[in-house]
Amino acid sequence: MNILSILALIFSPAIAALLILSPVFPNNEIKIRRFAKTFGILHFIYSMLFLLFFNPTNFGWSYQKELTFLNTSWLKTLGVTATFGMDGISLVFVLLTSFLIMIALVASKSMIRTKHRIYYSLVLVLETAFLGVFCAKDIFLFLLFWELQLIPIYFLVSQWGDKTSSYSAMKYVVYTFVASMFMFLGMLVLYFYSFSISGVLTGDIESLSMSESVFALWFQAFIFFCLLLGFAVKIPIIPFHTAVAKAQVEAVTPVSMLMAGVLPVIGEYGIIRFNMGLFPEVFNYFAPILIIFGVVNIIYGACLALAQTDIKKITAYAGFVQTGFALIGLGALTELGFNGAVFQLVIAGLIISGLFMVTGVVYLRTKTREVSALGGLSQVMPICMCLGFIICFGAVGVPFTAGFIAKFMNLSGLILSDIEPQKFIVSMAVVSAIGLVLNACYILYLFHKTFFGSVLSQFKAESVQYDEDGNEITVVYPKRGITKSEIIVLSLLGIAIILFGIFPNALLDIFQVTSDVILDFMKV
Amino acid sequence: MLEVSGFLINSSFAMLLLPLWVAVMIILNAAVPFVSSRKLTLNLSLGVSLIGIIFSVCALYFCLFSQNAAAENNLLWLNTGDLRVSLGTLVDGLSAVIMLFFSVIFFLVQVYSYGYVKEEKNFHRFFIFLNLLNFSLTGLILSSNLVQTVIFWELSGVFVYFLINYWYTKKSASDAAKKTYLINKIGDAALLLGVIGLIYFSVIFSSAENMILLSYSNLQFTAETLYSMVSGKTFLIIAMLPVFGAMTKCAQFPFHSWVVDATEAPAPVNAILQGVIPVATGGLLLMRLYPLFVLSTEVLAWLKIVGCISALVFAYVAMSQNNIKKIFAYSTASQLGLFFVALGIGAYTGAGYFLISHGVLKVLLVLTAGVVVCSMDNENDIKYWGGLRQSMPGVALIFLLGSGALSGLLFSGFCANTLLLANFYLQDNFIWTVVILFVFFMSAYYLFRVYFLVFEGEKSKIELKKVSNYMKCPLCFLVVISIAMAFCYKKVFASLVYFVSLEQVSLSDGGKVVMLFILLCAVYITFRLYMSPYSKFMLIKERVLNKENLLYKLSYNCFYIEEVNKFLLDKFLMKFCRFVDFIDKYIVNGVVVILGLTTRVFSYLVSKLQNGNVQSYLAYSVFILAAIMVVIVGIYLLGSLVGV
Amino acid sequence: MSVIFNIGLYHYLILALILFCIGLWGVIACKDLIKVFLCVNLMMFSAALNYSAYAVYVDPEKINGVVVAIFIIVFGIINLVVSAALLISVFKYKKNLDVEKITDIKG
Amino acid sequence: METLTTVFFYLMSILAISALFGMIFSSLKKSILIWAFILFCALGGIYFLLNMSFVGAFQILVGAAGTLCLVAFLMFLTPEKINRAGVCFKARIFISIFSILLIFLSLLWAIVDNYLASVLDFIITINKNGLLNVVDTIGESIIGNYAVVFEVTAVVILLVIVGTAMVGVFKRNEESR
Repeated sequence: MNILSILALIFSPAIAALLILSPVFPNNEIKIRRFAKTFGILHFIYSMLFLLFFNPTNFGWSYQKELTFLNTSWLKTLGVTATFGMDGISLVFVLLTSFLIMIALVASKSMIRTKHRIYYSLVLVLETAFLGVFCAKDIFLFLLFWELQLIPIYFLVSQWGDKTSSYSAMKYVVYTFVASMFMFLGMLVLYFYSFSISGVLTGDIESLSMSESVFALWFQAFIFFCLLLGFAVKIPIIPFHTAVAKAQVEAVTPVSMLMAGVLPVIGEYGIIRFNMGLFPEVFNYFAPILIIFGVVNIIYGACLALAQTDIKKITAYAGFVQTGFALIGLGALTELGFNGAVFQLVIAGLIISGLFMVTGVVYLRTKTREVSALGGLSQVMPICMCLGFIICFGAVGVPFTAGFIAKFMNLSGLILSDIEPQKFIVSMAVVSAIGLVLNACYILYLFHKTFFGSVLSQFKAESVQYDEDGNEITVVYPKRGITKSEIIVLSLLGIAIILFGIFPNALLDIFQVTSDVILDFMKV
Repeated sequence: MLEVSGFLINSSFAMLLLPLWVAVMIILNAAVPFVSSRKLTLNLSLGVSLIGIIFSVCALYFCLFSQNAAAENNLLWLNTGDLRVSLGTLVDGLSAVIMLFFSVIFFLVQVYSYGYVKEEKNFHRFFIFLNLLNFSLTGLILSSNLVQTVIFWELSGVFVYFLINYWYTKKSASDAAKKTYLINKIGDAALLLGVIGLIYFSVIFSSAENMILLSYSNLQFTAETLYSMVSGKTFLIIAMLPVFGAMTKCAQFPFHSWVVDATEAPAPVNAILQGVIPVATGGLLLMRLYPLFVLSTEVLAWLKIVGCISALVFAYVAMSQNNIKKIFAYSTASQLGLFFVALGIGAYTGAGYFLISHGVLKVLLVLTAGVVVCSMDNENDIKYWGGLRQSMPGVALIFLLGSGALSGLLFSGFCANTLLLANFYLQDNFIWTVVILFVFFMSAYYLFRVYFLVFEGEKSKIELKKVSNYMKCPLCFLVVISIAMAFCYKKVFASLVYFVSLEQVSLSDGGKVVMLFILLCAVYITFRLYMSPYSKFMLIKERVLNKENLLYKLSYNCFYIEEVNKFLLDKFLMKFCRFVDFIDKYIVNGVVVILGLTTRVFSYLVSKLQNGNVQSYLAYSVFILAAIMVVIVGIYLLGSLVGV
Repeated sequence: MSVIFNIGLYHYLILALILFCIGLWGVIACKDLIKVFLCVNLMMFSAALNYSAYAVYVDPEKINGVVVAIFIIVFGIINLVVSAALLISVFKYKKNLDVEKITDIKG
Repeated sequence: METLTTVFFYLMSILAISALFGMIFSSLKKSILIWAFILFCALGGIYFLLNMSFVGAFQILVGAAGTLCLVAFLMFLTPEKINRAGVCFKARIFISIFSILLIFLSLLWAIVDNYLASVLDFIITINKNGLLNVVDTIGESIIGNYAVVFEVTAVVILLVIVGTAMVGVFKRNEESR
């Protein structure tokens, strides 16, 4: 058990990144790529070990460990400690992050052509930031890792994306940063106010959650909304989505996979950990707002996706729809809905990054994202289509893919909710069922426009040519217009989606006890 | 025998998973490039269907002679929160009958398919998806609770989508597949909502571990409990949502267009879509949930209205179509409308018999049409056909028997039609009786119209292709099945599929004679119109069957429903989506952009203050200092004024 | 009248305040850099006066006003000396000492 | 003595405030003279009045003599004939006059309203408890009886003079800009 150090889990990617950046490391792109890929796989295996030794009936924090400096805690005078730990929900998300980073590193092979050294180290630093958020037990530690994400994301989006991506990267970072300032404000107010009541300066989440009930209700609501704003931009909840959508569309494929796969999870993790864990009373009061946000995400996102002609944009909006279902589950405040939300988040991460991978593969070959310029690709890249269809039907929510279970759980969790009036809940359920149909509409529209119909003349060539920096390079793709690494990525995602669709309890059992604890706390 | 069948039924999970295993086997078979054998694929699939037939015969035997009429096996699958979903099998009379029908038809369709796609490049894919469809439909037929029904219901939709999409390079085929899936998705969503509603009451009702209201085995109890527990409106909604699901799968009035468009699919798929899918999905669900519907007169009325509209409208539309596949598609919608009406009127057993009989005969007709179309080099328009009886007498005979049976003159179709008529007639429903007779008349008209146009008259100039025997043999078997069905109504069917509170009735001989007379009238009129140049009929033909005639135009263009749908989709939904997109681009995003611009303008103004003169900077700071001072003094003075 | 004629702490404070404000105004308004620095000096001296007055009137034992006043005066002079050096180099570079014309730090 | 003190105080005050004219004069020479003699002498007088004769003397010496010498040097080193105009009048000047008046008034109000006195009392009470012996503590602990203070000051001044000389004498490297 001693080999399972949570500090090693979190910080080893950063150390690997430093190693890649250090002058000792050979400046050879193949070596860098192989090193990063191997590291990603080893890291995933290591995090699987954490699952292996995890006791799912333990309702507290597991693997808890404090990082100390010179034998004192991090900011001792401020009561801020660098303590990491995992409960069931964190563990699930850590596994998801590790898996998606591994996938993204494998997928980078065909997508990334320049500046390998910096690219791979930035992705690994990003992994540290993600993992830190999930494992932080202290609000300021959480905030530190939360803001740390912005730096790699800014460079990843701006340096390897489209022509206008530096603008959208800037927009994303500024937008997110402004929102997280509100979050910071909320956290500071919480921190000092709890100090004024309990007399102990502490940033520890558990001790903060104990002192909340003495706050005035309006005061709790103020902090609640400050925090919610910060999380809403990350998820994103609909009125705050523009910058996120643009950045996801214009980033290079592995980066958009990570952004669409992990960032919503981080946002909703924040809602679970802080809004639910710290303000149960207020959350009970404002849960309908969350449901409304979820439904708006579903319907509005689906309508937006239907109106788009850019395949990557459709995919980005599809992500909003998926997270909308998770929001509904969270707002329902039932055990079923909560479990469904966590399940949906994990699955949405897999599905949306899969969809981004498919569109990315298509975009790489065809150099266009307009649906009107695509068509009949099924004959040029049949394997991509086959694997894409698994993911596509996962997104639609076909039974025996995980998408169905998640949506089913969320909807039935919503119906079971105790929120009054009953009519509101029922109408929300009906509207989100309509959203299910619209969801199927745009995803099938995307796939039909891209893959079916007669093949366009420019795609008929045996090997697909494409240029980069003005140089004409002919790349003969070994088999059916898709490389081996891309097949691996897509099939891993597909396998995961089907696996959790057939054995949902394999995933649910990890965090059910934790969610019970959180919901019990909500009822107090 | 009973023990053997009992053992088989208890191992029905294996039955469920067998097609899945075969699908995997076929994938492996197809993946090995040089060894892969088409015969092996066929034999595997046929073997599965054969086992299915044996299983269902045993189940039938079991249900007929065993003491406890139902056998249930359950396996807890999803267990979270208040939700306990189990997958399982329930073998009772209804599922045994439909399972037998399904496996026999599926066996024959697979034989036919082998002949149909023998030469295709993607042969294996076709059989993979056929087996997967087999899996999903088996799961659906044997499902023991509503959640399982939802799961396999949606799954069957997916595999149907892939089967219609078999020729995916053809745009019309892939569009039809998309349309089919999306329209069925509406029904899926409705059914899902209904089931979720039931889950709610299930949780409210019992704190026990199992979801008691969802299980089929105690549906009678569920219906009564629910009826006593909830208000009439809620009960209506919960009962209505599955009806919507069934309406999409059975191609009823607003949701019919998929079955018409799906005629782009290969003929065996078409046969499955029109013959098997409505029986195994929509029809089965309606008959399963009948205890729920019986309690609410509104639901029954709704069934009647929807069925009546569909039956009349689509029979009328089918009368003027020229595409043979479309005629059968509209015919399917119309006949299933009759099934809906029959359920609405309370003829439970008769409706079930009618449904299955229609399934068999429709498969027969569609497959026969497939043979003809294949031999005519994929020409669908019956205008270009004619006089095929000379070149393929056997097929012509089968088609004649099939259309005679479907219109109600022969075999199982006769039995089914008399059963329906008896229920209508004996319940003193004069208007309904007239309506149903009118529908019978129209069906006879359009079926024999096809026969006369295709097989009689002048011989067409199109050169005929040879059709493989794999495609012809199943047709004979289907005729035999139809004949056999006519004899086993009372002994087998009526004792297995019945509803306790509804008594079974049969038509008197006089009624039968009236019905036959009307049908023969229809055949005579058709014969006169299309076969003999009798002057008066020709006059009518010129008057009525004129392209300019409004009645004809309505019929030919299917009452312009498709156009209205298109208008709604293009003008309403897409406009709405574009409007949302506009809002998103210019208002939601605009606010963000404006905020950014404001910051820029402000920073520009502030940077103007930065004029490089040190004294100006000092002046600003002094000004700010003064402002702070004034504020402090103001606060102090205010405090002293208030008296703190 | 006795308030006006009995010289006390407040008189010194007000005098220092007036001098401070004059200095402030001079710093902002003078065009010549030499005068600007003289005005800065004046502000410092007024502060010294303020401090000395407090020292004398409030707590002469504890707060040793003399030392602080001398400190301030000395540093004021140092300020002046340094600024003189800077002014000379600025003059060498710019060829004038008009504040309005030295705008190198313009944003 | 009361009246004598009063008269002396007001005399010195008027002298000091009249240094305002020093700024307005366009001629640097005149303003410097007024500044050095009137202002610093007046200030020195006030220090005498406060019984701090040493500081007063120091002020007069340093202020009047030192400043005069420095400014005279400056005048010679920066021979600018034209446009030594005293004060410029621009919008910012009026704003700053307004601000300064506000500051003046509010501080005056603070002094007259005993607001400062109450703050002062507070400081004194703290001071008596030995919490805030700022100058004492610093002086005693670091320098000890202020003896070294003057040494330090002297060294600092020396350094400054040397630095000033270096800045003034060495030519600025024009290419570096």
